[in-house]
Amino acid sequence: MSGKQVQQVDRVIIRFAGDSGDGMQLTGDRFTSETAAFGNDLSTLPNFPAEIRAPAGTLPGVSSFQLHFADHDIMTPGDAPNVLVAMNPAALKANVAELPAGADIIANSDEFGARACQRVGYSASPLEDGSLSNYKVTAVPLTSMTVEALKDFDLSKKEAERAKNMFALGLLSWMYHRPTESTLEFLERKFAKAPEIAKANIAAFQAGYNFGETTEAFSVSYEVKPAAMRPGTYRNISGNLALAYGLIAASKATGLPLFLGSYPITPASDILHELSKHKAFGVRTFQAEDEIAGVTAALGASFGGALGVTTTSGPGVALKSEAIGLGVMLELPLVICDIQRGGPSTGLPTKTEQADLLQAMFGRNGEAPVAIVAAQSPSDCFAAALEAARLATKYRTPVFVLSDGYLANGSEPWLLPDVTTLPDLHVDFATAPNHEAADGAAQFWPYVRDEKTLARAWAVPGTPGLEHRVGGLEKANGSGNISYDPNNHDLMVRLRHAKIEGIANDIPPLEIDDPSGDAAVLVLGWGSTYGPIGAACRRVRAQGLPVAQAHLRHLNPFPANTGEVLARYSKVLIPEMNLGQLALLIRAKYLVDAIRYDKVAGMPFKAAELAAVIAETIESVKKP
Amino acid sequence: MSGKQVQQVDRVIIRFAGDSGDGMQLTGDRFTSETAAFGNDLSTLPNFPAEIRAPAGTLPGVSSFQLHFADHDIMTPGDAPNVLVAMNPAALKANVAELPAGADIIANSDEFGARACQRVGYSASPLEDGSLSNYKVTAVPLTSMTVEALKDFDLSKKEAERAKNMFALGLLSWMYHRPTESTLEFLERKFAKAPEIAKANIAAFQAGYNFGETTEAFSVSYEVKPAAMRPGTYRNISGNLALAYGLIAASKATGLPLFLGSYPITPASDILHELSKHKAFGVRTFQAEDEIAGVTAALGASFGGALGVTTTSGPGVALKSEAIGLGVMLELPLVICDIQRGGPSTGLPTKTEQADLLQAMFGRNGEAPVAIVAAQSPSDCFAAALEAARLATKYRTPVFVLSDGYLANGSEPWLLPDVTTLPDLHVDFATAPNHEAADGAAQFWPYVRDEKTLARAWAVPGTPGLEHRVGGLEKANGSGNISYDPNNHDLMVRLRHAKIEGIANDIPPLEIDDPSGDAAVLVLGWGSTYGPIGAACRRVRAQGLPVAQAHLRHLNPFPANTGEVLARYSKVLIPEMNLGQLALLIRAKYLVDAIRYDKVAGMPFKAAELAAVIAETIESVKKP
Amino acid sequence: MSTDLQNIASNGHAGGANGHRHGFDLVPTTDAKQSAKEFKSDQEVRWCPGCGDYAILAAFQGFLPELGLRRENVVVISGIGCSSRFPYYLDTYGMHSIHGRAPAIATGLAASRPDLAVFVITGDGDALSIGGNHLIHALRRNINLTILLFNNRIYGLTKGQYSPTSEVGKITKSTPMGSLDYPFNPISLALGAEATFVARTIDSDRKHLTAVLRAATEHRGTSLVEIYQNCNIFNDNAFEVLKAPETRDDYLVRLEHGERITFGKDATRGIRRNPDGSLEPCAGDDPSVLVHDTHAADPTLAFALSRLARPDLSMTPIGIFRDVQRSTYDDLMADQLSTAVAKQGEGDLAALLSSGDTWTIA
Amino acid sequence: MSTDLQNIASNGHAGGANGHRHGFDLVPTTDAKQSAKEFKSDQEVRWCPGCGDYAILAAFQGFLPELGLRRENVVVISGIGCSSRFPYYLDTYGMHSIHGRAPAIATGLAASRPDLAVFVITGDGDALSIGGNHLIHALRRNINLTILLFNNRIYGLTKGQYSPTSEVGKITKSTPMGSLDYPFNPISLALGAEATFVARTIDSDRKHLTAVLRAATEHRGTSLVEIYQNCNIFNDNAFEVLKAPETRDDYLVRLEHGERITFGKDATRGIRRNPDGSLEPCAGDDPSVLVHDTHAADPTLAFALSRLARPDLSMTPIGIFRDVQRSTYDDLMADQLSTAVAKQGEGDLAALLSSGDTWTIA
Ligand SMILES: Cc1ncc(C[n+]2csc(CCOP(=O)(O)OP(=O)(O)O)c2C)c(N)n1
Ligand SMILES: Cc1ncc(C[n+]2csc(CCOP(=O)(O)OP(=O)(O)O)c2C)c(N)n1
Ligand code: SF4
Ligand code: SF4
Ligand SMILES: [Mg+2]
Ligand SMILES: [Mg+2]
Repeated sequence: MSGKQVQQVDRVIIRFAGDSGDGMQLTGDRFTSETAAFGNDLSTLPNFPAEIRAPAGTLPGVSSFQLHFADHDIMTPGDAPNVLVAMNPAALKANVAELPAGADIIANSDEFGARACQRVGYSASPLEDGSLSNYKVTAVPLTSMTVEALKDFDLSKKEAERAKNMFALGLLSWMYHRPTESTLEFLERKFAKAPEIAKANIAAFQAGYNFGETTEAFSVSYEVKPAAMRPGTYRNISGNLALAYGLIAASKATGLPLFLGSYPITPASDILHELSKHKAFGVRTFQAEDEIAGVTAALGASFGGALGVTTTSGPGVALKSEAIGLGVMLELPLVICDIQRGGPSTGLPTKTEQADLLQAMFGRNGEAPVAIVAAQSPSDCFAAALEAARLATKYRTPVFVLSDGYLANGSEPWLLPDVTTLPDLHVDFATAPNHEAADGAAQFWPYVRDEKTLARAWAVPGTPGLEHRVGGLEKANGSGNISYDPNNHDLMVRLRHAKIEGIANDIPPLEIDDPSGDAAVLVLGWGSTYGPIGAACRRVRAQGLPVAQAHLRHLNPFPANTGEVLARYSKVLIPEMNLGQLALLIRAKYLVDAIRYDKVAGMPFKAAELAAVIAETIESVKKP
Repeated sequence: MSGKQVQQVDRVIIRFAGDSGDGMQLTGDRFTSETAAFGNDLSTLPNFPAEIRAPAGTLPGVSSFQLHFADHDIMTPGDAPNVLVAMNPAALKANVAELPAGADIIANSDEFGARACQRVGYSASPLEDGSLSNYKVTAVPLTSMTVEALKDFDLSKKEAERAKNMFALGLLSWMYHRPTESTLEFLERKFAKAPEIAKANIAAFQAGYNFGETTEAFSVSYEVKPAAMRPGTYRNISGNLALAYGLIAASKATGLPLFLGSYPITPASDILHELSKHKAFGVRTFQAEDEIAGVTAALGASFGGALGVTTTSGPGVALKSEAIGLGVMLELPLVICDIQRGGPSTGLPTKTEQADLLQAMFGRNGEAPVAIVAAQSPSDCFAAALEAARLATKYRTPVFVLSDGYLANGSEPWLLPDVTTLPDLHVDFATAPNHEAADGAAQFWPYVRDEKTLARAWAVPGTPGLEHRVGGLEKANGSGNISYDPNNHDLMVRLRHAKIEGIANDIPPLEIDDPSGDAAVLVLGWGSTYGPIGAACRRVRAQGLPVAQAHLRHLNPFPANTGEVLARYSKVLIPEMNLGQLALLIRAKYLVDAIRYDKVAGMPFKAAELAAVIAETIESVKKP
Repeated sequence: MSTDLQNIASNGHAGGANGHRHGFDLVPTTDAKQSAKEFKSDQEVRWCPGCGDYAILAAFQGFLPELGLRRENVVVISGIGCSSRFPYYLDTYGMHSIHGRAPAIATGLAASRPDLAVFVITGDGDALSIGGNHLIHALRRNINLTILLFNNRIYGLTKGQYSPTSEVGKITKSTPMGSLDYPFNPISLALGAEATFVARTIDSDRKHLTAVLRAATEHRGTSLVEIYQNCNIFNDNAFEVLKAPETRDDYLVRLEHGERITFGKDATRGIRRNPDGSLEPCAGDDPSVLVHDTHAADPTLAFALSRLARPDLSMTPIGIFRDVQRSTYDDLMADQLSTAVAKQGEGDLAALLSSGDTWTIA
Repeated sequence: MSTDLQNIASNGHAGGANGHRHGFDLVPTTDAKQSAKEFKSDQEVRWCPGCGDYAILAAFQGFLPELGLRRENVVVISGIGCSSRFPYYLDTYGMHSIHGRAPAIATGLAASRPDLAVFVITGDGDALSIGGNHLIHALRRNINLTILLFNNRIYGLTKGQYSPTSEVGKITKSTPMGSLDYPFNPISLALGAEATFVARTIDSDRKHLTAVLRAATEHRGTSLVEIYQNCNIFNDNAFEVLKAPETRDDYLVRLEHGERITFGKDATRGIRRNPDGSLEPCAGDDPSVLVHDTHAADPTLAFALSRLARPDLSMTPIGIFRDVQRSTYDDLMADQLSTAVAKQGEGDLAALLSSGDTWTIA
């Protein structure tokens, strides 16, 4: 290590930004695993356009990756970056507004030619016209230095230039003392089939590292000590990957083969991609002709005794509504994963939002109750999927898993669970008649219910003697025959409702985090706002203001103690990335005058923003 | 008229019941128009199975038609029939349980053979075994007398027997002094192409009439004086017919050609059937390949400047959800008529329910607000359709019209509106640029809004200079260009919401009916419960108990004064044919502890049942 | 791309392990003698008296014992429509699902349960209107399903609107001035959608219906059987000329594999090919009368035959148009799963979770 | 049934008043000279550099002026996919709708606005996967639409899953062991769905693309144009053999109405019919080489041609497979409306409301 000054910092937020073609997501991923391997706590936020590769150098083409890492546990990818790596003028223009004064900007000066600057509306190069005087700007000719570093390789200029992201990664790795082994191994693995390319990328990476060490431009490097984390084995994991793993774990735990019926849609497609790799687990993935075929095929598989799952996003859920209603009537297990994105309609496909809660609750004809669980962080998607499968199979019902674009693509360290301690979710199929006919004959009635759970008997095809028919017309309770009897319909509507309500007795009570114990304000949330709300509460408490936090895993039904918890606080604040959907349900059910804080901007809340709102709320309570 | 005794009664409830093949619906319709022509107030309730014609003599095959008529204004088809006409044992078995003691039963004794009785579980003929001793039973050999009456006609026995419903109609027409001209004319019209059949039916009808006059079996006939009704010209009308007429009227009032994109579904199909007859009004009806094509074709027509409408029932709405979300994003007029039926899933297709309110509110991905209006009686469907078209065109938004199976097929007298006084709903299309570009060029921006209504500018293809593109991706406010800008998205989400909320200032305030003025309990309702709630309130008031009634035409947004109205009463009771869907919205919005009375039995409320609940509620308030 | 899959694709014949499987080879059978009665459920049949569905139900119940399958391994899935009430009347496993979706539901079931014999019951509206997309995708995937399409050329359950198979100009409740849509020819549509087995039969001809069911169930892959069915309430006698003893011989062209394509009493007339490839009637003894080949790899002959019928139903072919082997989606999926296990061993959850970069904190 | 409608149905040719209309006969034209530039919108094109969509856009913008239509009467409607961004780049009226529904939206528009030229832009996933049902119904109804299907045999916008036109065994993100579904042949599917105009062309061959667009827009009714389009990011060079100068002549079979069907440099090879009706290559001067007839009432020849291409793309026909006249849904609908007015007079609301039994209270 050079004799340069080393500065200790407790946390850093870096954002890599460039063209969709510059490989910023990959660069961010690599820096993330170096950081994970180093033992910092971390949280990431990828952000990319809906277009695949809008033309180079244009604003719509900018793709970015933000990483927050620290020597203590953190809950969000960070509000504003301390360091922006800008591969071209578009990347600078698109991101500079979010930088706090004094932030570091490392810009690829090779790309700041006049035309490139004008293309995004800079009359002159911002690196030179002083317009960035509020920031610490370091102009580095990343492209040419990369080409220079690779001149001995048998590569075209274009090919060589492509390695500039690795040069940048090397430079940043040096700046933050990242361990580089994992990246070197990765590059060898990735380009195993093209050793020359592998070598070139490694060379570029090392050139960047060495450049940092030698250049005058960087006088300091930074050290962020590892965070104290609970002992165990960790990996970094994104929400979609955790969700896919959770579904495979659920298949093991229930003993039911996993069948995924899905139609690709952003940001859910990666779950289909991941599950399609795991055929050795008996996982069947069916890329259907549309969302309706995806969910109905899953229902068909469930009828056959599989764990039927469908994955999609909001527009897909809309299309599946009718079929989910059939699932409610058939009373068969079905897990619907909704990776929410910006809406309505096509909306903002690559941005995050939580505006499908009420669709999940009510988006079907008639009284069609389903259970709903939500994931609160990327790694938590694993547990959420397991819980959904538990409820779906135990109660023979469709269950929603609500995730969102931020959880799907964001990542964090995950303490690997001990698979031997996974819950046993073994399902008992009906194997014998359960009813005696008038003439004493033994019969199987598909709608005979378990007294405790109200779940109906589930007999799968292939079981002798239990042949029966199910369908979407109203069923006589017990026999399951078609029934137009008014009282039976009223009974069945209430039974289906009671079955879902009954889940409240089968889930943990709502937990409150109120360190000081004397908070007057409760911040209630659900889903991916967990991190920002948590970080905000910490800040507020750090200011000496007491505040309580509670986060709902189950949105339908709510935990049994929810009403009683809410009653304890003089104000309940509900921040949501929608126009108050949870607030509506809470107000209707508990008649609590919950205060909404809504933002529907396609991005996660910033901790500072929420902290201010919470503080205000606390003040307003204090006032007589 | 014979010298028989004539008894005055103020109201009668008759139910005709027989096989699906016996023509009970036709019989009921005829008796209804005779009654309308006579000047009674009336209300009808057809009730038929989902099967087309289940085998004769079986319980699933029973079809019935109930008619309530009186010498005063009435609001419901009546709770329980005073008179049941049973064409066979199945018809008796299926309906007798609903008869009050002392009711008249007129049974077609020809059909009560041993096998027919056993087929529905009667060991012996109930007409003979005394099991009906609580009722006044008159056994009439309708079939054989009809055949006898037609013996001179050149008809097969089967053909002759088919006229037995006309014999029954004739008999009942005599019993209740109905004017018979309209029926005679009707039969001649209906069988114009088969004069022999026409004559035969008329002969059967008259034979029935004369039988009543001559037989000893009926010693009394009944007279129900005409009701005092507001002067004007009336017709009897069903909800689906009134809705179809309302849409045609809306087309005239807006000056926009009517385009219906629809896929047949019970109980909405008759609207498609009706509108397809009126091509002379420029009405285009498109029977689509499915519900999605129906609604999207309507949206396409709206884009072209038509009044785009789609008609369906709950399962169809579920399928249309995604496209309705597109309508929200495009901000184009779209009228969605949901004729609600028993759910969930296929449910009870021919029964009534009001369980799609929350689907209409929330059944889409993202924040996708739409306006919702509901019809409160069969004839009111006309006004509801007009209002929906007004809001859809003025605010450029999808609007739901909620009707249901009871309104759709039920009927009542309708005071014909003076078409010259219909509101002028003329729509102003954009005809000129509305924006000046930086370079001073005149441009058309599709998302420039009217300050008052927030409606966007609507330019239709064919308008020179206003070429523009719309779509489902988030739009920049004003220009309408694709925008991924976080703040723009937040703004647009709120603007779309505010636009719908703003409608509250453009609709009449919620009216309260509180004759005594000192009611402590308000009964709040929506949709087809209007009649039963109104009738129940009358009964309660007749007992000297004060009660207030309010009924919502607009479910989203609510009238501006709703909260203030609710606050005036110590208890608010909300009876619904669902599990409290309006109650949920009211509780969430106004934090009023509304009391629910839910029944989901596929049938309208009975006035007596509601009266009891209301009285109870009033008592509970009195208690200290 | 896996080359063996590719040549399956290219030669249109099943390769690989499953090449010569038949329809229900993987479904457990029983030695117990079965009768039609066992396949009747206790439910009261609720079709209109005289409906063609009764005959189809009787023929189907009569045919099932022939397969000798364990009753609990038979599943019948339908959509919505009069015809779709069918499963309620069969004492097997069954599902009366939602409108148009039966092929997709059956796909999920068949793909995950090779030990089941899966039938789909659908109508002309259910299969070709709202369900058209699922039908054509099931056909191209060639999932092991037997689809019975009850074609009465009308929407029965919704009381008589025209359907996608109704003739142009049809006066119905929704088309008082006549329908405008040019109808689908289900056979042509199926052939255009890469179907491997396509046949047509008639409700009233139990012998023929049964023979077609036999062939359809022997075929591995998706079998589409169009059944002309009479709706005596809303479209009575739509196929009368194909049924009436006086007319049927002249109107029906009975297709038999390997036989000359002739029709009319005593085969007085035959079918030959025009220079433009279309087919035309000729004398029965004309030497150019075509010989039918249901196994032809190229679907052109089958397609030409599907165009033969005239609007008045004269020269309506019945029987099997096409019956070729091609790998089925469900077999290929099963192969991939076993290949994966063979290559990687049974999935190990702990190993999966800890795949990728991990680090340990003591 | 209205007999004139019926013989339209039966002879497959347009009868009635509209028999001889062409594609946009009812669309107002302009005398002002138009250029491609006017049809370019101010929006930045956002496809990947090198995407085949650019070439198609340029060809389309270059072709539109030829039609001489008033720009404000041109409407372009798309679904969702990379290709469906197309309308944003055209300065006409346009809608970027939802996935798969463009044909249905366009149906509502075209049926109610005969004065508009309505184009549909769609992809292989948009049109054949989620939108398959709307496509085949539009084709059978023969509504006056021109549908451009950009077939890159992949899902582009969702980053590279296989599509309904992907070859079997395709390795993609969602099929790591290869795809299992047998692909649709869009031309065969369209012909099976009663299409009246079906053609295929290639993004890179602007001259051919333009000629096909010309014919498609002259045709009244639904024209389906399949355009082989390169997705250089997720399925690069899928059609390279049809484009590369060294290979294209041997791989492409160019269809021309009335011409002998030959291919290869100097037409050294030709296409003739086998006894079973399928087609096979032969010497270019073989007397039995077929002559192409796009107007043949019977679609069998067109169908046989659609089966000609081999999985390696050899013998891939491009050009117009079928182009026949049949009444269009929108024309027939307009006729019914005018007939109704002629018979009953303009609708009278007051009369309508008081139809049926009424009574008056003084
Ligand atoms: C989503 C949905 N749309 C519409 C309907 C109404 N519907 C029920 S069956 C049917 C068509 C029936 O026709 P077909 O499939 O030919 O069956 P058939 O009754 O003639 O046997 C329709 C439109 C429905 N049940 N669900
Ligand atoms: C209802 C719905 N489902 C899924 C998607 C995701 N999606 C967008 S485009 C697309 C397929 C695109 O493929 P293609 O139609 O071939 O167009 P290309 O991008 O290849 O041009 C999918 C699955 C969506 N936008 N909406
Ligand atoms: S309506 Fe027609 S198809 Fe339906 S049951 Fe009756 S006869 Fe059969
Ligand atoms: S992903 Fe493929 S189809 Fe989409 S824009 Fe890029 S190159 Fe074109
Ligand atoms: Mg039918
Ligand atoms: Mg594509």
